Parts: sequence; C-alpha cells; structure tokens
Amino acid sequence: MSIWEYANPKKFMQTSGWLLPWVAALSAVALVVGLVWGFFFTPDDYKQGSTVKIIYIHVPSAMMAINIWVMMLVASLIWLIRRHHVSALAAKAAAPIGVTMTLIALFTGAIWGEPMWGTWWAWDPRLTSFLILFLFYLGYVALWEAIDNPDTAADLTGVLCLVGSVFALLSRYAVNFWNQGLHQGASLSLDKEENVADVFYFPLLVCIAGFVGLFVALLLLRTRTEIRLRRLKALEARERMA
Amino acid sequence: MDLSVSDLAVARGGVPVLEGLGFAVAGGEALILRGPNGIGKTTLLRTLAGLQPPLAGTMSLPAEAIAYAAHADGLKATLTVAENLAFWAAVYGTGASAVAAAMERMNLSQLAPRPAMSLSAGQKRRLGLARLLVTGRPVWVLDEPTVSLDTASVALFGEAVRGHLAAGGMAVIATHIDLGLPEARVLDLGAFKARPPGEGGISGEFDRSFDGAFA
Amino acid sequence: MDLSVSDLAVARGGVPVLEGLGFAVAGGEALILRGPNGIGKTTLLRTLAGLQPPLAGTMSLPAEAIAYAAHADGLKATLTVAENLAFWAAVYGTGASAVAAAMERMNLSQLAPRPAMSLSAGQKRRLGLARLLVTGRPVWVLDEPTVSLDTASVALFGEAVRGHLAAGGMAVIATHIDLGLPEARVLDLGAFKARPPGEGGISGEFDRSFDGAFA
Amino acid sequence: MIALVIRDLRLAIRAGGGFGLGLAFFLIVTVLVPFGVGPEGATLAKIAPGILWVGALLACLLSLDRILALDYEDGSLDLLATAPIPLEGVVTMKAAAHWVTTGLPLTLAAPVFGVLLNLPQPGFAWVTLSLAIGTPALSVIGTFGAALTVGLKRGGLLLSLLVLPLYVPTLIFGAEVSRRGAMGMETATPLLLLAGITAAAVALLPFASAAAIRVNLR
Amino acid sequence: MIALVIRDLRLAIRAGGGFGLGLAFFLIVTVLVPFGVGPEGATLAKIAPGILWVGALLACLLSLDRILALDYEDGSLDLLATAPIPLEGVVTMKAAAHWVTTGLPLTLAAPVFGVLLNLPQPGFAWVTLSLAIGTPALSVIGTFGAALTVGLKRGGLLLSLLVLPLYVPTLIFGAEVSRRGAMGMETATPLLLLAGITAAAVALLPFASAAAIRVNLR
Ligand code: HEM
Ligand SMILES: Nc1ncnc2c1ncn2[C@@H]1O[C@H](COP(=O)(O)OP(=O)(O)OP(=O)(O)O)[C@@H](O)[C@H]1O
Ligand SMILES: Nc1ncnc2c1ncn2[C@@H]1O[C@H](COP(=O)(O)OP(=O)(O)OP(=O)(O)O)[C@@H](O)[C@H]1O
Ligand SMILES: [Mg+2]
Ligand SMILES: [Mg+2]
Repeated sequence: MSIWEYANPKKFMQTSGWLLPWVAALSAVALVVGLVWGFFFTPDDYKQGSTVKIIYIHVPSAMMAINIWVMMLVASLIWLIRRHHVSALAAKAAAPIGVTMTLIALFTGAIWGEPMWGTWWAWDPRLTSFLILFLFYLGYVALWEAIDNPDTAADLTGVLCLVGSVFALLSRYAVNFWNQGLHQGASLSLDKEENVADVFYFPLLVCIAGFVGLFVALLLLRTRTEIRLRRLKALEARERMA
Repeated sequence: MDLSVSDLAVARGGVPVLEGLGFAVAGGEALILRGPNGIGKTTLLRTLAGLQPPLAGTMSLPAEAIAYAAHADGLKATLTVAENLAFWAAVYGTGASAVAAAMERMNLSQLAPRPAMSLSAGQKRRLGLARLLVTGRPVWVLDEPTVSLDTASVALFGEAVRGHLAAGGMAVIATHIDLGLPEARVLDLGAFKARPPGEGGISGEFDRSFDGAFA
Repeated sequence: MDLSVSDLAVARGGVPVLEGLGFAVAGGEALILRGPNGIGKTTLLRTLAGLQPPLAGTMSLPAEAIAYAAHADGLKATLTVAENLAFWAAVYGTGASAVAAAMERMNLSQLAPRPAMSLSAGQKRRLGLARLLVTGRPVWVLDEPTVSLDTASVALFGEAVRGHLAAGGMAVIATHIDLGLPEARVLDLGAFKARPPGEGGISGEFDRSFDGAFA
Repeated sequence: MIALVIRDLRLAIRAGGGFGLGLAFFLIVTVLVPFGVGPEGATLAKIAPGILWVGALLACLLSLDRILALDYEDGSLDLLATAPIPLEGVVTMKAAAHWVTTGLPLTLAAPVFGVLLNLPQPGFAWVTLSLAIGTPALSVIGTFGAALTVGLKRGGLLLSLLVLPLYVPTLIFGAEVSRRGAMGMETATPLLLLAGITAAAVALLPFASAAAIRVNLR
Repeated sequence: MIALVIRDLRLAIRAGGGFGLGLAFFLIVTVLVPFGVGPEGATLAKIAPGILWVGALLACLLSLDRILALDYEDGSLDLLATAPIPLEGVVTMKAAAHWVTTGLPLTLAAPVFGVLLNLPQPGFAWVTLSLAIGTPALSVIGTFGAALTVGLKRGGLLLSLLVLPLYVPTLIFGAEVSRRGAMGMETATPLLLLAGITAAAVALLPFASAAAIRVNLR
C-alpha cells in the first residue's frame, strides 16, 4: 500500500479522526511531565539561577517554529506536484501554529534575555534570522487570507513557500555574515554539549516530545477543520446552484 | 483547421456553470453564443482563450490561434489611438500596415493622435475591436463586443467580422443584442447549464475527491 | 417640480461638445437621449448630475434631486449584494425596507449573500440599477443602463422605470438600444452638436477672454 | 455618515487584513534599518525615536491611496458626491476610517517595536503619546493629498511626493517629543505644538480636501 | 518584446514623471531621516550608507504595484497572456522597464543624496557601485511579489509585506559593501555575494513570476 493512500481524503478523515485523541493525550502527558519535572525537580543553574527554566518552553517552541516551516515546504511541494488537496490544506493549517510557536519563542527569548543580557533584544544572528522567519510566516498567512479562491490561494502560497524558503536560507547566511565582524559575545546561547547538564537535558527532551505531539494534534485538528470548512463552502455554492 | 469542442465543462470560482458542451466551427464560420445573464458565457470564452483550464472535456485548437477581446479593452489611457494599436501590432508581429488598415476599417483614422482617455465609451470600444484586426489570428473570441456602440458602429463591426470570415477566419461571439450577422449559427447555452451534482451534474476536483469522505 | 434646461452648452476636456440644448421633463415623464458615439451624451448627463459645471445655460433642478448611474456601478467587490445596497440606503437615509424592495424588484434576492465580485456582468448591472431604487430621488439620470443585460432583465428595467414614473418620478436615459419604453420622448442630440467657434459656436471661457488678444 | 466609516472598516477587514498590513510595514521598516545601519546597540538607541516616527509616517503614507482611489475607480466617489451628505463630511469620515485602520494600530505597536531598536526606557511612553497625538494629523493631511491626486492613474508616488513636505512639521515636533522624552528632557513645548497642528489640520483641511475632490470629478 | 519595454517607458513618462517620482521619494526619505534623527554630523555619517540603501529599497518598493496592477485592471495582462510571447519574457521585460525607471535613477542620484547625509568621502563610489549591482535584484524580486498579488484589490501593502523579507539578503550585502567601503575596509566578499544574488534572481525568478501570473488570471 502506497503512502499516498493516506492522502486520500476519505482515508485521511478516518485515520486522523481515530488518531487525534491519542496524539492529543500523549502530548498532554509529555508536556505535563516534562514541564513539572523541569520546573520543580531540577536544581537552579549556578550561573543563571531559576531563569534557566524558561529553556523548557523556549527551546522546544523555537525548534518547532523552524521545523513547521520545513513541513509546510514539503506539503506545498506535494500540492504543487501531485495536487493533493489534503496537503495544501495541511500547509494552510500549519502556518498559524508556526506563527504561534515563533511568537512564543520570541517572547520567552526576550523574557530570558532581560536578566541574562540586560536587554530584551539584540541583533544577534540567530535572533535576527528568527525574526525574518516570523516575517515569512506573516506574509504566508496574509496571502492565504487575501485570496478567495482556495485553489488559487494554494498555488500562490505554494510558490511563495518555495521561493521564500530559498530566501530564508540566504538570509540566515547573510545575517551571520553581517554580524560577524561586530560580535560582542552577546550570543550567550548555550551550546548543548558544553552547558546543558543531564539534569536539564532529559526533562528538555520530554518537553520537546510534548511540543511535537502538540503540533501533530493541532495540525490534525486544524486540517480537519479546514477540510470541513472548504466542504461547507462547496455545499453552500451547490445550494445556490440548485 | 477547425475549432471543435466536445463534452466541455467550465467552472467559475470553483463552481461548475456549464457542462456537456460540444460544438464545431469551421473556417469561414461564426458562432453566436446566447443565454441569459449569468449562464456562463464569459466563463466559456475565457476557457476557450486558454485563460483558465476546463473542468472536463477537450478543445481542438491551441490557445495560440485565438484572439480574445472582453469588456476590458487593454487600452492605455495615456497612449494615443495609433500608439495603442502599434504596440499590439509589435507584440503580434504584424507591423505598421496592419495598424493603418485596422484604423481605416474601424473608422478611427481621424482619432489617431488622440490619447485613449479622451475617447467616448463607444470610441474606446471601436479601438478595442481594431486591436483584433492587428492580431492577425484566425479565431476571434469576443465577449459582448458591441456594448456601447451606436448603430453605425455595429454595422462597421458586422462588416469587419464578415471580412474576417471571408478570409477563412472563425469567430465565437457572446452577445445579447442582434449583430446583423444572419449567416452565423446561434448556440443557446441555456441547454448546457450545469446540473447540481446530486442530479448527475459534474463537480469540481475537490468535491469529487471528497464526496463520501463525510459519511 | 420639473427638470428644464435651456440653452445649455457642455464641454469635455475643455472642448465644447453640445450647445443650444433645451428641453423640459415633467413629473411622470421620461426622456431618451440618442445620438451617435461621441456626440456628448455622457458629458451632458454628468453635467445634469452636477458633476461638472455647464459651459453656458441654465438648469432648473438642483443636483440634490438627481440619482446618477453610469458605467461604473460603485460596487464594492468584497461586500455582498445586500451590504452594497444597505450602504447606499444608509447614505440616502432610506432604510432596510427599501433595500429589500429593491432586491425584490431587480430579481436579486437570491444573490443577496453573494459578494459582488462573484457576479456576472449582467448581474452586476442589475445591482447597479437596484441602487437607484434605494436612493429615493425623483430624477434618474442614466447612462446606457442596459449594457450587458439580457432581454428578461431589460424588461425588468423597463418595469422599474415605469414604476418610478408612475410614482411621479422623472428619468433621462442615454441609450443606443431599444428600452421598450414607447411612451418616452426621444431627443436626438445630433442637432445640438457644438459648431466650431468660427461658425458661431460657443467657446470656453479662456477662448472667449483671449479672443482678440492675438491681433 | 457613520455608515461610511462602518463600510470602510468592513472593507479593510474583508480585504484580508487591512488592519494588520500597515502594522506589518511598520515592523518591516524598523527591522530593515538595523540591517542597513548595523547592529550596534548604542547607535540604534540614539536613532530609535526618529526611526520609529519615520517608520510610522511611511506606513501611513503607503496606505493613503486606499483612502479615495478605490472609490474613484469604481464610481463610488461620483455617487457619494451626488449623495445627500456633504463632501466635507465624507472626507472626514474617510480620514477617520484611515486613522482607525492605520494610525491607531501603529500607536499601539510602537512600544513593542521600540524594543527592537533598543529604545531607551523613558522613551516608550513619549513615543506612544506623541504618535497618539500626531497620527490623526497624518491621516487628515494624507486624505488631502489623496483628494488632490484622485483622478490620476496610479498616483501613488506623486501622492507621496505631495504629502511628505506637508508631513514635515508633524514629524519634526513628534520626533522631538520622542527624542527629548527618551533623553529625559522637557517635552511640553513640542507636545503643545504637535497638538496644535493636529487640531488645526482636523478642523480645516477637510474643506480643502472636499474642494479638491469636486475639481477632480469635474 | 522590446516593444513592451518601450511601451512601459513611454507610459512612465506620459504618466507625468514616472522617472522622477521614485527619485523624489528617495530624496524625501533621505531628507526626513535627519528631521527624525537629529542633525549631528557624526551620527549621520555613521548611518548614511545604511539609510541610503534603505531609502533606495523603499523607493523601489513603493513603485512595485505599477509593474503589473495597471495592466491587470485594464485587461492588458489577459491579452498579453494570450499573445505570442512567453509570459516569462513579458515578466522579464516588465522588470527591466521597472529598473530603468526606478533602479537606474536611484543609483545615479545616490551620491548626490549622500552629501545630504554627510556620507564619508570614500563611500560615494561604493554606494553607487553596490546600488548598480543590487537594484536589478530588487526589481526582479519585486516583480515576483507583484505577480503574486496581482489579482488582489489594492494589494499594495500585502505586496510590501511579501517582498520585504525577500529583500533582506540583498539589503544586507548591499549595505555591507557601502558601509565597508565608506570605512575604507575590504569589500570584495559582500560584493561578490551581492552579484551572485542578482544573477540568480534574474535567471530564476521570472519562471516563478510567470507561474504566479498564470494562476492569478485563471
Ligand atoms: C528573543 C530572543 C531569542 C530568540 C528569538 C531565540 C531564538 C532561538 C532559536 C531560533 C533557537 C534555535 C532552536 C533550534 O535550532 O533548535 C534557540 C535555542 C536556544 N536559545 Fe534562544 N532565543 C532568544 C533568546 C535566548 C536567550 C536570552 C537565551 C539564554 C540566555 C537563549 C537560550 C537558548 C538555548 C539554550 C537554546 C538551545 C540551543 C540549542 O539547542 O542549540 N535564547 N533560541
Ligand atoms: N465564486 C462564485 N461562486 C458561485 N458562483 C459564481 C462565482 N463566481 C461566479 N459565479 C457565477 O457563475 C456564473 C457565470 O458567470 P459568467 O460571468 O460566465 O456569466 P455570463 O454568461 O457572462 O453572464 P453575463 O451575460 O451577465 O455577462 C454566474 O451566474 C455567476 O454568478
Ligand atoms: N480632451 C478632449 N479633447 C477633445 N475631445 C474630447 C476630449 N475628451 C473627450 N472628447 C470628445 O468629447 C466627445 C463627447 O464624449 P462623450 O463621452 O460625452 O460621448 P457619448 O455621447 O457619451 O459617446 P458614447 O455613446 O460613445 O458613450 C467625444 O467625441 C470625445 O471624443
Ligand atoms: Mg459576461
Ligand atoms: Mg457615453
């Protein structure tokens, strides 16, 4: 059985309906365990004090924000090449989740930066390229919103996602280049191998798993909603034809 | 080289409007499309012109054979009548003599140095029709070409179409009024109105793949 | 309250196009303006509606009595049919019942929840005409109102005009085609074409004040 | 006349984020400046109040051609000019709708964007206050510019050219309030002047705008 | 296809200064910044190369909706799409016309405006060079944005939102060349990267733009 079977709408609605509660429950468990473990059962960092605990939200959300864009790119490609409606709608459904994750990462980063760097924001390459990613998300969502015909919107946002990904990579590189000569050591970003001890590491892994689960659950839910929404529109149009 | 269409279905905004269309137009023939407002004439003509894909069915002619003219004439307000035509002549590679001939034919020679924005509604329309003459393409696909034209200009237009047909061209024309082309065949689109999917009508790709997904 | 016009001259782009116009329309009467393309119908109607000043002559009615409708319908593509009409009803202070009645009259009730951009050319035109009904103004000044309408809709329009006249209203309508209003008076504008100033025609203010300045 | 404001707001929302887009442009200007100027915090802190004002002004500017051009193209303006409400009222309502969709969100967002530009702490309140007082003037002046250029095909750039010199006094006093505020200096005088400009513009310019529209429709 | 460029240039001239307006906007941005930021020479000298690039970019941006929207509205785009020239060619020619009317004048004027911003002496040549190399990319990328939004009523602001993140790499490298040049540092690497971006954009983006237009006309 080919994997495209699952892109069959009927199959997708069945499978996702069955899968959704399980994924949601699993991610809830992982999130609760990870966050409680991280917040209450790990020691304070000797350098950063209790602020280090923001890592349990910041790092998973930042990772998700980037990976959701990659997932949207794949879904857009599938739509553009194989014209599977489910994947177009999945890309549409993922975007707002990505925006939210980006915002969470930005806010937690800013809140963390205040005590650590003495500033809410610095034009560090990593932060900067993240901000650019946020702009790409905004443009993508705005384009979906602005176009009425769903197929047209899917095509155009697909092309945007493709071109945007190339430019996002370019920007990532450009930003590194731009801020190299002036590096003031502002980027305290801890490197995993060096700074994060095992006590922090394992609950972090659980939290990341929780965020992945949360994303999958939200994605299934939202894709199902988008499919139904579109179906509703089609039925309304049919109604008017009759 | 004929224009023939079989079992064509066209949609607008994702909603099927016409289905089961079949007709053929041979060289030297004109086909007049009739039907009430909203039946789908504009949609059909845009599909023929290759501006949108058909929902189903086949068309025999490539879009490259077709010259399309609709409500929007594609005129640049600040260019003169002559410059507007010269531009399209350059795009279609027909050259200056075609421009002069088209202006002559559509009674525009007097207006040649006037910018398009100072023309009246009917004069603009005449200019839009003159553009067809400079394309040099064999199949004219026209959407309500005589809107705003007075009787003399309608006759002028009839002449132009007849000349085009005599040279072996074809024309498909949607209109609500009489064009003075008694030799043309008339196709009433009323019979091809798309039925609701429940009654066996065609449906869009999305609908087709999702029917039955909500049991 | 009559609409009467005497010795009117109108200009477009600074060039006089019509002169010596005089006519009167009483309550319950319609006047149909005819004339070849470019004679100056649109210019005259815009002048009556108060959108541009006349070159000379007088008009008896203030622009406040007039509802004007031209090629551009003033529709917002993203608003629905009902919302478009409701807006104009609010501007003219006529209220929701007028909207419902106008939609009924122009056979738009079915299309009420559709955004204007998804309408066909003729459906848009019907909506533009429905706007006239919600203005509640006594004098309709219409520029080619039946463009793109099919026969049934032209009849619908004729009914609406007749209803308006029966209620004591007036109408001045420029058109090239037959509206099915045999009771209306027809004025051919051909006779009022502005003569060149050399032959006694009227000229613009600038020309008048500068004539003789270059001796 | 309230119907006009409601319609304009509804159109802004339907058009897919009429509210969000001015804001997005503002964000983008504040993001671009560091790319051009370089990332050092001290330089940015120094120019932050001025750049915020210039950014807000440009975001306003870019949305000006929405105010009247669409209504002109589809004939609504002809119809509004012959409708039973004074054209001065129409113009004022249009400016009000523009302010709600552009000036207001810009004002609310400015402090957030100040963070990106490393705006010094005391500056936040002053930037917000000066924008709240100054943006209505930007909308009214912009409406006047839109009225002057309404007949022209794609007069966007011409519009900017006409409007920008008119914006200069507002910009000078607005940026001055912000800069002095950010440095902890006295701000009463420029603030009063800014308020004066806004009051005068709101009271008088609609007459000029209405006159310009009448001429343009002719 | 040359006919298309000629027509677009002629339209730009007829429209009353299509050439001048981008320039005027650029001038006004460079004038506004000192008003906002304050007049000290040292600060200005420091930010001058960056502001010149940001100003040029915004001037470009503002004129993007001219590229395709007018042709869409009056039906020319429908007709061009059915004409015997490939849509990729149409798009490239449109971008070329945009560059001639906007990018080229901006490049030529930048040194003059540099004086207003107190640009350090060695910077003049580098700003000009970097703009000459970078502005074609701005036109091509902008045409892509215009193609995406061509069907939308007054998509101007959405267009800016879509295009600006795409402009970031060009801006960074362009401003970097100018800034390093102004400070007398080595500029070869960013210059090469800038040229690379331009070359790639000119070669590849027209295909994406043509695809977007086809979808939009459908
Ligand atoms: C607004 C400010 C900030 C933003 C936008 C931001 C963004 C990011 C991003 C994009 C990542 C990469 C995630 C990945 O690649 O998997 C990340 C990881 C991380 N950030 Fe932040 N960050 C911010 C502030 C901070 C601050 C203030 C700290 C702590 C001092 C911090 C500590 C970390 C750590 C420890 C990681 C994990 C590193 C890794 O796994 O490689 N961040 N952040
Ligand atoms: N998004 C949409 N949803 C539903 N129906 C739509 C949509 N867009 C267009 N339609 C309908 O499609 C039909 C076909 O429109 P089309 O413009 O082809 O008609 P037409 O025959 O050219 O009419 P006219 O004579 O008035 O120009 C119309 O009834 C129109 O209302
Ligand atoms: N700037 C100008 N210079 C010279 N003549 C002009 C100018 N602008 C318009 N005209 C002419 O004025 C005349 C009146 O135009 P108007 O639109 O009123 O005609 P109309 O009777 O409505 O024609 P139609 O039936 O085609 O709509 C036309 O002949 C037009 O060419
Ligand atoms: Mg039609
Ligand atoms: Mg006319």
